[in-house]
Amino acid sequence: MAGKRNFGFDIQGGGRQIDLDHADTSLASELKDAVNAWSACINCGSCAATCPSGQNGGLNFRKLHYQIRLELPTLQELSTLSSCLLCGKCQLVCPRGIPTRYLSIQIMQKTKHYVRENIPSV
Amino acid sequence: MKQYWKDYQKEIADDNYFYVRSCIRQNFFPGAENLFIDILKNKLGKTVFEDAEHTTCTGIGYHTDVVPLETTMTVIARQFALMKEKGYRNMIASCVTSFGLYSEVLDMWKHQPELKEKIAGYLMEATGRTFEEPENMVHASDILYKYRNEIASIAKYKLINKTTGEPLKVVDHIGCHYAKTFPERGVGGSEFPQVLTGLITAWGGQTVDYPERRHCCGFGFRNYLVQPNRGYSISQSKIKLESMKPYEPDLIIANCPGCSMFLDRWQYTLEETEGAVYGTCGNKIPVFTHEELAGLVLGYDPWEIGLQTHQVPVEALLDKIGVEYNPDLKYTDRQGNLIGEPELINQHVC
Amino acid sequence: MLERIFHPFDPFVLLFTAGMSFVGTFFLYKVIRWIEGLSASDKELLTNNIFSKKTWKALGEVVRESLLHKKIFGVNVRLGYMHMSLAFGWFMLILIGNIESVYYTSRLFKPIYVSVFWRFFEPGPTFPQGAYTPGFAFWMDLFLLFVLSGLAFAIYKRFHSIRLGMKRTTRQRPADRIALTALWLIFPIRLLAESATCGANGSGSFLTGSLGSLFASFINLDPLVLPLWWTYSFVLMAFFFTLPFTRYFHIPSEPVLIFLRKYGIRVSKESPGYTDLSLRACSSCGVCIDPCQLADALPGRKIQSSYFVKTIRHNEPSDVQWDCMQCGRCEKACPVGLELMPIRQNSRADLSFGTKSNLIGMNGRNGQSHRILYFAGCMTHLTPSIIRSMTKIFDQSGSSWQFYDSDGRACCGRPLKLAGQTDGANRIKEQLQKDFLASGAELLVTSCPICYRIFNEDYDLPGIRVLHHTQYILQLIEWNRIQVDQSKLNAAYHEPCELGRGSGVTHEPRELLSKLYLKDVTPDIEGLCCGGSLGGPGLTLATRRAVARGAMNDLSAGKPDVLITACPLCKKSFSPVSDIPVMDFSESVAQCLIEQSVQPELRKSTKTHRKLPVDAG
Amino acid sequence: MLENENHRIAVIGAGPAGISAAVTAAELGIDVDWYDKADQIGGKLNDYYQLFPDRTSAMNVLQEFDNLTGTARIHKHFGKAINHIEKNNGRLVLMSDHETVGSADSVIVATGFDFFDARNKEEFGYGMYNQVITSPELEQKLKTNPDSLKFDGEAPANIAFVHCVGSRDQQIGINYCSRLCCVTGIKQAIEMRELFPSCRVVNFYIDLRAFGSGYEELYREAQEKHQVQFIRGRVSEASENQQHRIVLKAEDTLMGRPLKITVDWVVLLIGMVPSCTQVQVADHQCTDQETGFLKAANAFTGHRLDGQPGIFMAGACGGPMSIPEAAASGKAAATEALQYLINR
Repeated sequence: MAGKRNFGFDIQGGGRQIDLDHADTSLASELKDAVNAWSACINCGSCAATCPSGQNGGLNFRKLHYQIRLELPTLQELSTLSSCLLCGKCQLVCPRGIPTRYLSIQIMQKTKHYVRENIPSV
Repeated sequence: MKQYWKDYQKEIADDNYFYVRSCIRQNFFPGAENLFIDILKNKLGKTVFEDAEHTTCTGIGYHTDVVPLETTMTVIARQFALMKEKGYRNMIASCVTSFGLYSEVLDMWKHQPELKEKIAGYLMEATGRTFEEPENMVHASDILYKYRNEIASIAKYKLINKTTGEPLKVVDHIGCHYAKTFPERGVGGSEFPQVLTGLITAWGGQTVDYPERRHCCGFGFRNYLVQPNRGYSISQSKIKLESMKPYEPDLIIANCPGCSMFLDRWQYTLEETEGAVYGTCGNKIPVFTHEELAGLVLGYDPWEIGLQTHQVPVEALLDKIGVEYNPDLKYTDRQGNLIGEPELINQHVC
Repeated sequence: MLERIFHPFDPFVLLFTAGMSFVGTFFLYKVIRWIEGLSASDKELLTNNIFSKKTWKALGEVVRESLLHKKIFGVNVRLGYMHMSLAFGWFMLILIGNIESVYYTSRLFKPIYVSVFWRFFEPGPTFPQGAYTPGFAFWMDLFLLFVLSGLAFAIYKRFHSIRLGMKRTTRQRPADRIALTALWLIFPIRLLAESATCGANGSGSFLTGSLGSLFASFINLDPLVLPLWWTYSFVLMAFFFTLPFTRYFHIPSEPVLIFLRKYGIRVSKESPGYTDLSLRACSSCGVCIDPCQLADALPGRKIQSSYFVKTIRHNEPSDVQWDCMQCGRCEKACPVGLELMPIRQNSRADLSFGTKSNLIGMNGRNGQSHRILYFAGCMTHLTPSIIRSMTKIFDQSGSSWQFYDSDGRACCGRPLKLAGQTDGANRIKEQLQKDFLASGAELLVTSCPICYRIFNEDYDLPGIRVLHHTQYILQLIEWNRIQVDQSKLNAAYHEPCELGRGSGVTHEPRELLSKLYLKDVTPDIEGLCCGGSLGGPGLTLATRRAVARGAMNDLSAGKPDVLITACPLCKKSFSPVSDIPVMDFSESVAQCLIEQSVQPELRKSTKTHRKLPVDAG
Repeated sequence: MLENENHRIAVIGAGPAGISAAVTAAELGIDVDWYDKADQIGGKLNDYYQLFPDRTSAMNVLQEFDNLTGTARIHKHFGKAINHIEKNNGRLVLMSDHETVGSADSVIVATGFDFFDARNKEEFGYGMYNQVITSPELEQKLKTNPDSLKFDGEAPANIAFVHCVGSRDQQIGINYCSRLCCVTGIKQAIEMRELFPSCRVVNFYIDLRAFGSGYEELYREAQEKHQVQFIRGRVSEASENQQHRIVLKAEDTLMGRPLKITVDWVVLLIGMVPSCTQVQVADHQCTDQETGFLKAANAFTGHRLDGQPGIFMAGACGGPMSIPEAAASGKAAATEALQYLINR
């Protein structure tokens, strides 16, 4: 019957493409209400640069919260936020004065159930 | 299509052609090249010379790093030498990759004359021949584009749906080596090439501009030749077919042997692996080359010009246009004995 | 038999009795719930201490605070008087009323209403006879007047609170307002009722008597007596019925809090009962609003503790949960002494993202053990001059030291705790504790008060003394291990909240300042927050700058040439808003350090107290 | 001021630069012959709706300019395009298609710029797809007919702005940055967000250059107040889908991943190119080889054209320039012309 034969190579669909028409940006709009200054982010990377967890934990804070503006990150990507120490250094260096520490807390809070159910031992 | 693609007009010779064949086109669609010569000679009254000694342009080898550039250039110089010896000035390349390669070589010689001298030296040393650059070097589809109206005037059929009277929706796919490498060497440039759409509109069809129109067909030498990459090749075709599906095209035509083959063959594989079918009501979309389309319109017998070798069965389309054909003779040779039926035909006719 | 027990009786007393018994049972029920809600360890504290000296001390505090409201006098004398008069005055009315009624009926056990309405039942002339010998009526009138004077202040405060030392007062909830009006009506109506009775019978003392005869002179009081006592009983009932659901439940619950606190019980997640008790004990008097620096920076937003306690107590959703800077100024000012900071921290629900910080490695340790371990703190890496100065000071003092978080990847865990992430903070604590103890250091010096506080409060570091670098530098100077020449400038000291209020280190920095600068022009006010606090993540940059500017011009009252602080975060918060240099202690010490040959570190041997050279190791 | 009063300056071009040059020269007491190919003053200012950074209305600015030009010393000769200047014995002769139109002692060329023809960037489909327009066209629609910005009669759901179209692009031989398309894109993004509050506006940029005073604040306002989304990555391809919406392909270089979005409008922020009616001066080539804009002899010291005593340039004919800059350079050129006339 047609379908499900394997010729030794797999077929990729959209793959790594971000499809902005259908991407889920619900988390982004929630965060925008909570932290309005966040939209002024220009992705300069100061936060990620000074982040202690960034240097050896798996967390790239800039890329993560920027990604949220485009699409809902995967569980694996979101769980990198678990190594955030909330130390607040990123907030001190942000040239746009965005309360990044609060942003991190809000991301954790708003994805708490989503992450806890799926990653038991975060 | 608005007109400013007219800024890209190329000069196409009108007779005395020196035809160089493609090394893979006749493997995939055996009738195509003979059909092209036949149309030129018998339908358009042109003189077409095909030199028995001419060889492959080594394009496939060159693009997969098997053949070094200088060897390719010497082989191409030999082709030009043959042409000069036979007294012809206008060359037609049957394959788009050859056309791209000839253009590239001529372009390199233009910018590095010393390279041309070196190749001339190699040729003399190897074959004792000297060569001259052709006055006019075009692709086979350019010729059909040039005489598309003459063909239309003597055409037996039109690309019109016999029952509904609607022009058939035809998707054109241009080989990348035709217009993308050297836009000014393609009719209409690289963004909105007209060489195939010209044929479609001239012969009564309706062109389709779908979002992934310029996307690669999946041929890409390194894609399909190397087994691990074959997944990329079929994925490109899938993206294209998915993008054209909403337009419900009746036919796809392409001017490069690779594109026509893969857009045709991969439809079978996609159905087998993913159950995806892109034509209307379960049919797949037939894929023709420009010569086959011309032959069809001019009334050649479909089995005569080798349409039965296509992966996607063509009967549904032939019925749509109203082409007479004898279904029983599909797999018989001239003497009428069976030449073997392909193992799997899943054909839905609605 | 019933009449005997309920003699004397009049139907109107039923209202008061119903109210009183309702409050009594409700309060009893709550006390049981509070005690049940204590953690096992807290229950033990209770049982061990209930019969100890602490109970007497607690009783003393109840009198000092619940009745006399001594702490409020600290805020403002008039405000103190108002509270004292209402509380102590009412208490005395009840006490003397009881004595009077017992004296007359010579029955110790009688219905509770008797003493309250005694004047109605026994309108008779004052006893003992004699125009001016003060009888019970006199004392009752005196304390009634005392309460009424407090009431006058309360009403006056409603319109000119500034006169009572409060720029802002709490905007009360509707239920509180009802209870308030009931409370305000009780005493005037009692005055009228008693005066009417006394007027009708020619009794009463200087207040009720004279007022009664005044009324009698122009109206016939007899028909008025009973209705007035009915209203009096009704108003009392109204107050008692609303009391448990309003701020006035503070009246019965504060003493319970005082006892439990005296026994050593503290707010913690494990003892929800004690937290609930603390919430009930809050009288939402509003004294905590003025000290809050956000009152000016975020006018109108109900962040202050008196509002915050309400939102948790009535578990209303609130978005200001993240706005408080946790600087502790309200906690310091709270007359009831509630632990406002832990309450707020515990309210920040654990986001259970469960920070798994795998990043703390012993990066500073190079095998040898050194006497001093220097933990700069993550924020200090954004003020490199502090690190450079501390290095200079350590080297100049010849101490055997080692820089634990030299590559800036360590964190003490307190920022997580401030955001309610207790398990994340604990995970870091375990790791750091292991590292510190393994380092063999005896002294842990840190430049950041936030780290200093958690090291002291939560970390368990047997054999290691934790010092903030101001304390350590002061010791170096006192031991003459380093010399500084005093600069000619005047300086003001900004006391970081976590160091001063948070950890009680107030003396050493001022001492060090006097050694470094000509004149210490620090204004004499409660420590101000710099606005940069990690405690208030929700604050926008603009708010933080506003707080910093407010604190800055308070601190520059004494026209300092330099502002000195002891925390990298405070330094970074003040620099953008200050036009005078903002320096950390370490920087100014390093600046005026007298270079000289490095003396070997002398170890004060514990046994012989003679100073022995330490093997530098 | 001048010994003989019959000195005359010719100003070619009536845009902001030309206006301020003519007005300044007149106020300095010299008679001005003022030429422009159009019939009224203002040049491109007539087609603008609101000007960055504070979005003052273009009509008001034009009105203010117009009020200045009422002096008697200015003689308008509008409607004819000067495209050639000849020198004969110290006088400069102005020619329009080889027909002499006038002469002057000194000439200020203020012929302005043209917008880049977006058709040359075929891959964006300008001229092929109706939903692909350029920033001046959007400005015109905002000014005269905002309703035409609806799509199928409703508010557009998605709008994309593409920065750097016809600037910083080796493919079309225009390597300079046109400086002002970024801030235009920010302004127009805000205007679209205000016109259609429910629509998502995305600006695709390479480097966002908001250098002028007030530009960065406008950028931040666009981000924070109007929620305009800025994505770093240049659109490489635009194709039309069945509903005639445009499917854009780009890479989000900050995510390092390819990106696709379907939009109702694509606004191409086209750059500035030298004006096609560039003035030729006698035998001398006084334009910059690389860019084609007029070239000053010494850009640091003044506006005199290279190798042409007495001929000065003002405004965007010398390179991409904002309106305030053009007006300022007009005044400078006029004073330089006066100095030239005095010292001659």
